[in-house]
Amino acid sequence: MPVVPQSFAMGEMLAVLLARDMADGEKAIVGTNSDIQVAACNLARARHAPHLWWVSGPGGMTNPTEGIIRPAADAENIAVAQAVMDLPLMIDFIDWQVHFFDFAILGALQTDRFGNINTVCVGDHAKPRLRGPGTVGISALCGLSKRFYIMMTRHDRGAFVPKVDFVCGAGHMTGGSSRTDAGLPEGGPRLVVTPLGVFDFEPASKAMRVRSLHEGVTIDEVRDNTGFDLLVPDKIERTLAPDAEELFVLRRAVDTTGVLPAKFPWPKAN
Amino acid sequence: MPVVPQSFAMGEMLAVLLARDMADGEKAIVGTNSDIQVAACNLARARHAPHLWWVSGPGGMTNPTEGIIRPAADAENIAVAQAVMDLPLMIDFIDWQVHFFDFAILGALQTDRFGNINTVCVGDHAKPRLRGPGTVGISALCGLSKRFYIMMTRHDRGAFVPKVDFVCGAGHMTGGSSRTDAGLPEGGPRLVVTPLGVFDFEPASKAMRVRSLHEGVTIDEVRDNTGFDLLVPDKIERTLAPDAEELFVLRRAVDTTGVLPAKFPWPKAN
Amino acid sequence: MKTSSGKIVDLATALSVVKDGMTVGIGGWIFHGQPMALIRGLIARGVRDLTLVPAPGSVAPDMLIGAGCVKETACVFISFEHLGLAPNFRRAAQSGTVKVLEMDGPGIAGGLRAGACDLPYGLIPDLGTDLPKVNPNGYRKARVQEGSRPLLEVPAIKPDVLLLHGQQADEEGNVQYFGAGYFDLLMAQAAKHVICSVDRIVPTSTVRQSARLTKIPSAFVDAIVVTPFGAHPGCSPGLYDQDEAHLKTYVAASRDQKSFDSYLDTFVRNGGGEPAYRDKIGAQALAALTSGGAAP
Amino acid sequence: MKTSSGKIVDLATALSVVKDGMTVGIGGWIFHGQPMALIRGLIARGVRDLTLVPAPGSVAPDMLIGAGCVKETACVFISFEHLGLAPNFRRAAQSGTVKVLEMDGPGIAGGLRAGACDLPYGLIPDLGTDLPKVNPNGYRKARVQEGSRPLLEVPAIKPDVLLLHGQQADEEGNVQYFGAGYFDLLMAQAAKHVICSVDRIVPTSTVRQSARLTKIPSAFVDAIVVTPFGAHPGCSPGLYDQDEAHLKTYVAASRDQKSFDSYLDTFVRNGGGEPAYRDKIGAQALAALTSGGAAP
Repeated sequence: MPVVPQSFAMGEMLAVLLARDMADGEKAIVGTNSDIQVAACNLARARHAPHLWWVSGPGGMTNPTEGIIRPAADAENIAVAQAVMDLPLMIDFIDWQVHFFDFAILGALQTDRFGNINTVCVGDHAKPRLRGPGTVGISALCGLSKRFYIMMTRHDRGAFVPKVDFVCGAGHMTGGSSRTDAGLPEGGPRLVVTPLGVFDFEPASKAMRVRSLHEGVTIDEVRDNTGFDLLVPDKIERTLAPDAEELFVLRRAVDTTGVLPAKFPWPKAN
Repeated sequence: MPVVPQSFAMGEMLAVLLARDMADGEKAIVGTNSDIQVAACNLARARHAPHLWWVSGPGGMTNPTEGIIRPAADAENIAVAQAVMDLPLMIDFIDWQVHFFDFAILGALQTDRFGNINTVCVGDHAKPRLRGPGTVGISALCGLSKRFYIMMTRHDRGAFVPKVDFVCGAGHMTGGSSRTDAGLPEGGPRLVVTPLGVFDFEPASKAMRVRSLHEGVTIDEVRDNTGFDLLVPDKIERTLAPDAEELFVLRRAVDTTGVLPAKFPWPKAN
Repeated sequence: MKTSSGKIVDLATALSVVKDGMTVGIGGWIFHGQPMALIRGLIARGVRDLTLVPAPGSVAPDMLIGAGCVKETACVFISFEHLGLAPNFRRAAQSGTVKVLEMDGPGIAGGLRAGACDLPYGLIPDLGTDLPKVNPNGYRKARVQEGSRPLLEVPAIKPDVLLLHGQQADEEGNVQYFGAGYFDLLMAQAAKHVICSVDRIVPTSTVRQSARLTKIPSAFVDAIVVTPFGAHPGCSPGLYDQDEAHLKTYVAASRDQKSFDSYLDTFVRNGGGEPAYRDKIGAQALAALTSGGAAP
Repeated sequence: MKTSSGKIVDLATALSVVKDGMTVGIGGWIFHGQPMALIRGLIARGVRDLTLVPAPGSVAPDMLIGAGCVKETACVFISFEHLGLAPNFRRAAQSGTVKVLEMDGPGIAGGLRAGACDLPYGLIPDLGTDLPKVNPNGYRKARVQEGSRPLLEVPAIKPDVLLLHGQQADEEGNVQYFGAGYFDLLMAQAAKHVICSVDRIVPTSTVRQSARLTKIPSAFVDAIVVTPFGAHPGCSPGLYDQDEAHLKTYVAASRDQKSFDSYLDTFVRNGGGEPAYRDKIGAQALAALTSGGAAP
């Protein structure tokens, strides 16, 4: 993990990296327990994407922005939302409709070379070594939104595996055109953000590729912590760190009570 | 039509007759333009069925009771309702679920010997003599509720026909067990209330039968105005007219502004 | 940073997406929330050969039909309630000049939900009606599992354009309703393009103060047209009543095509758009509708 | 005339309908609105062999599983969020003592909607996951029309009994939520019998004053149990926060079955019911949760 002391927390960096990739007018969904996702969407709204629309998946509140990061499902978001939709009204476009959402941001127990996601179990499903929480909306958001982001708060060989033990969210499946061959709409993962770097998927093979490494991170460190061979470009970019203006807006308009630094500090260097 | 001068309007009598047949705790649905239905439900609630539950089909308000009969879909009902449901949340139990509702009360352009209902057209559908408004929830309410009532504000051979020109609400279909044979749940019409009398359906044949005639109405008058042979019991009952207490509650607690007498007077005797 | 969402546009711009032959959905419920300013605008533009999919309605589908803009219409329920049958719809249906796709509540609900869900069809119960006989493409017998009740398949409904009317919206495009939302949101989810007229525009802070009234969140809205009295002669729930006197004028004028054309020439095809329409209706008449005493 | 609706009953009466082997639905969402008083009541009664269908949840399904009441459970999502994995669910799933019916959002939504609609199955998109492999009865390949995307059939879900928690109800049985309603109404439509705990009872006039908060209208409710702090240690939106300290105690106590049994003996199986539970938690702890400062 980064050995250079940073003036921002890991959670803040991930929120900034995600926010940068969002465009004005896009539609997004945020699940429960999604502090970094909420921060990223509201940071984008506060900076370059004022008409980004996001909805709390379970709670139905749209665009709750109060300068405080609350759990997306919380009742307090109603008072600062533009709309509140009942979940049974939302399932049509969450669970069925193709490309309603421009993007979702998902965490995982495991991800693999083609950006498939697993939050169900490690090991065999019938007798798992680790039983995870389950799938909920991940299958639909990976399968149906125009793109998705994988956000990992740990980057190690337990989390980055050659093939996920259970596919609960289809990424690029087995690579190439396998996703659309299976009848899924165009889409899949666009970026993977981790404490070590930013990764994308090579357009033809759809295999995961290094896009940039964070300050202080070496390619060997990434290789040591990734359970499959990443594609590595000739010249490795350095992640553009959050700048002063991004951090100012994040801290003064989005996360005024400091939820991100409290909950998502940098992991201890090992 | 009744030649005995009445101290109550036709709309009031129909509301009273319907209210009497409702039981406490039942669930009902009321469509748009349903003043008599609203009055009947609220009269039953005010008298013997305080926990009768009714919902405005289109508007989603439950049990709006203010002493004023408003169109069931009106916004003003929200302020005096116990709940307001969005229509897409309601379609599951309105259009699909078997026996959710204990009853609905439906009007019609035509009804027939087996209590089938037509509000679509008179004559051939491709080139009708009279084009009616359409089916909306009638198909589902006739098909799925535990029973229904047919309320006719006119009783003549145009309205009471041997066979409806278009079945948009299935009653006892072609009689006997034809309704359940067709795969519909138990149910069908229970009573028909008109300006002339009250009618029910003989249990085996499911053919319409005279139950009682209103004060001043003769069986010949009913026969002359009905386009098919009604079953007639040996002794014809006289409809029990609305009593003083029913009218008192109706006028002082349910229809305080006199919507029913204004909109539903007795038809002129012919 | 504050920029325009670009969703608030004038009537002509909003309606420019509607082309001859399109399938047009209409929201509201009978006399509630009929998007009349949008309807009048379409008639003034002279669009032709539309297929209508109206929620249970009244003057909105009736006027489009009377103006000759419609080739065929779904009919779930088209009624003028205590004012009688929908006069132009009735005449067109009886003469056969407009094809009627007979539909019921389960049919439109199942079709819209399938449309919103990108499913090819919805499953509904077979309720023993004559609807499948007259609309065989709209109701097909479904393969049924052992022991199940008989079911029908209804094809997905996906209007090209949907016309709605709400009471107020903000600059973001959130539309608030003071009354019920009826099928409007489900139709908006199923439609490809959603145009919403509103009586007034309010700040987003006002919208946030009563977020539960936002029946059409901005993500479902493509264009908003601010048109005071845009639901007239129907009602805009919580703002103004339906105009009984004008509706009676409308019904009387609908006795034959010539007479109805004359109505349209006076109120709709006069080149003056909504401002001219409001002038024709008159200040006193409009004011009376807002005062709570106009209802019978 | 005013009589009792008969829907407000005590905990024992409400739970007497729950029999061994039944399918029990649980509402709420993770730590929001978990019907914990009802769950504790079931454990105290010693019901066995339940099949659970929980909405995404936390301590409600986890406690029932840890108490040995469950034969199999659907799992859409069972999580303790920032407090880690659901400890008893995890242990039971890893050891195989409870069968897990893996389910996703579309599966439960489609299944509940089919249940509410009395349809044999719902149609959902095939999203390319491994769920059909491990739950082949829950996800079957559907016959697909030409040109359609691949679809799955999910069988209708109809819980025998559903357990919900709302904030307040009236004597009629209308249940109001100060926060979101999640899947609760859809589950109530699909379930055969609905039991709802609420923190307090209010007059119907109070309910009417904010009718839009009535997420479970009385027609969908069979029994109401008034249990202050009935969602503890989860939160009751708008009334009290989740009890982080107690949840950590719970997680620590869940390290093995012996330790968890001891937790249950102390808090649940002590014969004192909810009054004793509240005493064990303590006045200061409960009061702190209502003051708005308990959240981290």
